[in-house]
Amino acid sequence: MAKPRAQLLQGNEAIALGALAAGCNFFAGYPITPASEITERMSREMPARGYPFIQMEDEIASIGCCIGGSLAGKKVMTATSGPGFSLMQENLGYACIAEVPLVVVNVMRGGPSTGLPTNVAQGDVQQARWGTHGDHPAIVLCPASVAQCYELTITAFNWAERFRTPVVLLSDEVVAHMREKVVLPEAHEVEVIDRRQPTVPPDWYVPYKTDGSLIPQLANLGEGYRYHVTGLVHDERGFPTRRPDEVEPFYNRLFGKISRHFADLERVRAVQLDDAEMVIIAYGCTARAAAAAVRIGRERGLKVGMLQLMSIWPFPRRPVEEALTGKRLALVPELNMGQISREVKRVNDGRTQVLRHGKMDGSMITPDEILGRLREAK
Amino acid sequence: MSGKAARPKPAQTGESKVSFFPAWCKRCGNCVAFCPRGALKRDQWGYPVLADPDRCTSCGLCEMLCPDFALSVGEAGPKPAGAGAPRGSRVAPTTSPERLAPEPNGGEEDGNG
Amino acid sequence: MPPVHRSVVYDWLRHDKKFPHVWCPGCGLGILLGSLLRALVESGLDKNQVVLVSGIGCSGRLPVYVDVGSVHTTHGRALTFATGIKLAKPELKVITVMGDGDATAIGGNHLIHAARRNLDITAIIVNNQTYGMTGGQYSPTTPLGAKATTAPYGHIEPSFDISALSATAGAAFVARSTVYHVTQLDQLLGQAIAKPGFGVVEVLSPCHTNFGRQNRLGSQVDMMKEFKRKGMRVERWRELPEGRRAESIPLGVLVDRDLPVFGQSYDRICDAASRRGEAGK
Amino acid sequence: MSEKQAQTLGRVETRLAGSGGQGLLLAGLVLAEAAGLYDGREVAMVQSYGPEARGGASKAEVIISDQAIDYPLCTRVDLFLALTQEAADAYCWDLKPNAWIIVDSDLVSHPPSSKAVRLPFTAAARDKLKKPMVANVVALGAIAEITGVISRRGLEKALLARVPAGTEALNKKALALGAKLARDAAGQAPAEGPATAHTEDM
Repeated sequence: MAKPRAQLLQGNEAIALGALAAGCNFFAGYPITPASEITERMSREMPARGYPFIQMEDEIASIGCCIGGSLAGKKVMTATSGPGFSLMQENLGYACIAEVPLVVVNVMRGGPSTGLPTNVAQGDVQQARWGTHGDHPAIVLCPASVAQCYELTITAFNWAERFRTPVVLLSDEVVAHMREKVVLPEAHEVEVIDRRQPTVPPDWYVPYKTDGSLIPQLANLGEGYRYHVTGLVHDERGFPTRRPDEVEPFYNRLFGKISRHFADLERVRAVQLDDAEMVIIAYGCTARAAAAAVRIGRERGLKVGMLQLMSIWPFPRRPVEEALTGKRLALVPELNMGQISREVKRVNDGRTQVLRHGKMDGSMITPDEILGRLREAK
Repeated sequence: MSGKAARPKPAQTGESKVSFFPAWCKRCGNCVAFCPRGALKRDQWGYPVLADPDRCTSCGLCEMLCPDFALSVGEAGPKPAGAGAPRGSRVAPTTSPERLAPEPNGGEEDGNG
Repeated sequence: MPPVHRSVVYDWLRHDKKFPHVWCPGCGLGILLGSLLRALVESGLDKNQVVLVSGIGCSGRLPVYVDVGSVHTTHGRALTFATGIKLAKPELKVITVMGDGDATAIGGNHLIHAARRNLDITAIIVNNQTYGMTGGQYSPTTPLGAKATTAPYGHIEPSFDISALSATAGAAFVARSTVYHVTQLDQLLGQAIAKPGFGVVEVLSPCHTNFGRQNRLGSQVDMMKEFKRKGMRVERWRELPEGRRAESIPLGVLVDRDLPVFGQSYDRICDAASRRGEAGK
Repeated sequence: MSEKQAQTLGRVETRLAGSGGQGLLLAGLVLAEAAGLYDGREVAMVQSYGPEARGGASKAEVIISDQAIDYPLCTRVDLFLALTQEAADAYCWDLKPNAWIIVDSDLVSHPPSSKAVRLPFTAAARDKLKKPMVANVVALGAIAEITGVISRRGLEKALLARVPAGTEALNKKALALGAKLARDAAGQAPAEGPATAHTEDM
């Protein structure tokens, strides 16, 4: 019997498979609901390929281990949920400032603290942006289906490698545990980007000196290029500096390497937006309810469409502005007290009326709730 | 004390068993305090000098206890490029501490100038 | 006389990093740095084979002066980064340099698990009994009764014995020395570097600037003379009557045992997993 | 059954409920794979997650459709299987008025509707197959027979791909037994369910 190419996959499994497809060859993690399936799957897959897998003593150690692995040239990932993501924040900042490619999966559950370990929430959206201290760029992706778990994990790796920065994949409990039928692409159909390596001999090498791309070509540890990596603000040679004339250009480059590519970093999906009078802006599992609300609403004659945000940070300002323009109403349903609706209101700039629909009871927003909210607002 | 100030610094002689790199020296006094033979003394500024070269056995303890790599003992060791070069330049010119340190006898940092 | 001359350390110093270094005059970290470099040269390692990893604190600034791949990580996490580097490139010699607060307070969890896991990493723990860089607050190794900026009335917590802690947690090699006993330190570092598995070298070092000043212990010379007075080879120390042991500090190799090394165990798992994968095809 | 499959299937929401350890997660997986991988439908499945590994009410929900599935959870259940009274009580609040309701006749004394099909899954598995743990598979056989949402052939393929080697014969028998239970019962009370094409009951 020929094995069908389609598979029934869980969101968490799709993240593990997406990572492998993207070239992930190093995994360190710590068990936590609802992200453990990723770590479990990797514990089976990695040794079979001869790649390092390790379960560390906590999440701080997991991300530290991943940064070490990445500095030594591996494509690394760790996976966690809210409490573990909180623990990782310091080293996430380290990866930002030292420009270490890294993929962190955070499967959101109810918080704060231990919160609702087995229930869904979307409360880590702002933490993923501002969780580590100090100002820094952030790239955050948010899947709403099993297929997107796979695709966006690959995107996360590609962006982490290309921009030499940590990328957060913000999944949630529903998407993580949901199983869907998916047909995964063949390996040769997957575009994989690897980090650039130095093009000069070791003696000429200045680790943080960049060309027009603003992205340094950091050598892998142990390959003949001996340089210093630090979490202190550093000069082009990688050595700590406090000189304002070196510190300021450093921060400018750190932001610039992301901000000049904002357009590349937008991932959105529009559903029946062209003739819509009302737009629902949603992400993660809530986008599924929003899509159902569009389907049911259209059956009832409501001109409603949806914009799903697959990239949350940098906030996809331009597509959101376009989606808001000319609409009578915008609704932002989310499983928190308004973490993205705040952003939508910020970019709305008087275009239309933006309503939020927050839910904080550990369950998903239903299509009926969204439709009810639209009906109220009409 | 005043007599020692006039004493030529050993690094300048080209003969001494101990080379001093004053630009790196923080005058902590380890070398003087722990010399088993009491061969080193502090000058008026606190920098070490080989006061009694005859007592020095080139044991190297001062070098090992110097936290600042500010002195070097003995004839052994690699003789890289510039083998006839003055003492203190035994290491390759590209990695020599002198490249960064001021001239031992010239600059104001010498403290003896 | 060692076969390589002491002055080779200059070859291993990183000269595009400006000397003199950041540490206070007389700080033992400089002595340790020299000792470590001599041990590395003695081991016959190439600069490209060595990676130095440090945490935060005075000790965290050590790797930047060495012309090898060097990583200055976050406070307490040096061993986690080192674990990642070692797993990714097992052929590298990974050495961490941590302080007492770095390794046993904020990083205590990582230390005991690294020891238990027995990955081939050398951990140098510089014990100056205080948080020097932040101004002399009490650390897990501050002695009972000592003064600290956060213990103005005297320290009331018992202190950790770093070597005993590491040994109990499962390190394959544990040794202790001081920056005064520098020839011994050279040897112990060399042994730890050569030892497969997790090796801990506890290095007692004076912080006269903060710990010494607050506790009226004099200059670093006075504190090092105290090391000289108290330090005793562990073999001799073990022969002391129980009641007199507290007066001396046992120095030397405290533990040296052969234990399964993580990397080798993991390689076996990989072989088994890939065989099973092939069998399933 | 075969003509039903030729039709386009609208959104069918199925919920399999019981007690942890009754194998409902496996039943849900098999149902989803049968519909998704062998019958060519779109499927989405979620399961209840709680701290307890055994006991307590647990459920698996499978949405089956020929269109892309937007909302992955049940909102109005078309097909409800309950293997314990606790599960029947806990998870019956959102059944469609004309939903298929299938319960274990011995373990569910008060089904949520008098129209429920009551079949002795656990007793039959125990008495006829001497393996009470295949009650979940017996129930799947009955579901295929009663509803036609999934094909018996797809179900069998999906099941055999999932179960441990050596238990294939037992599981095939269990499927057949479920189908037979359903056929026998059909003579007494015809089961009615929702039309397979999607209707939005407003």
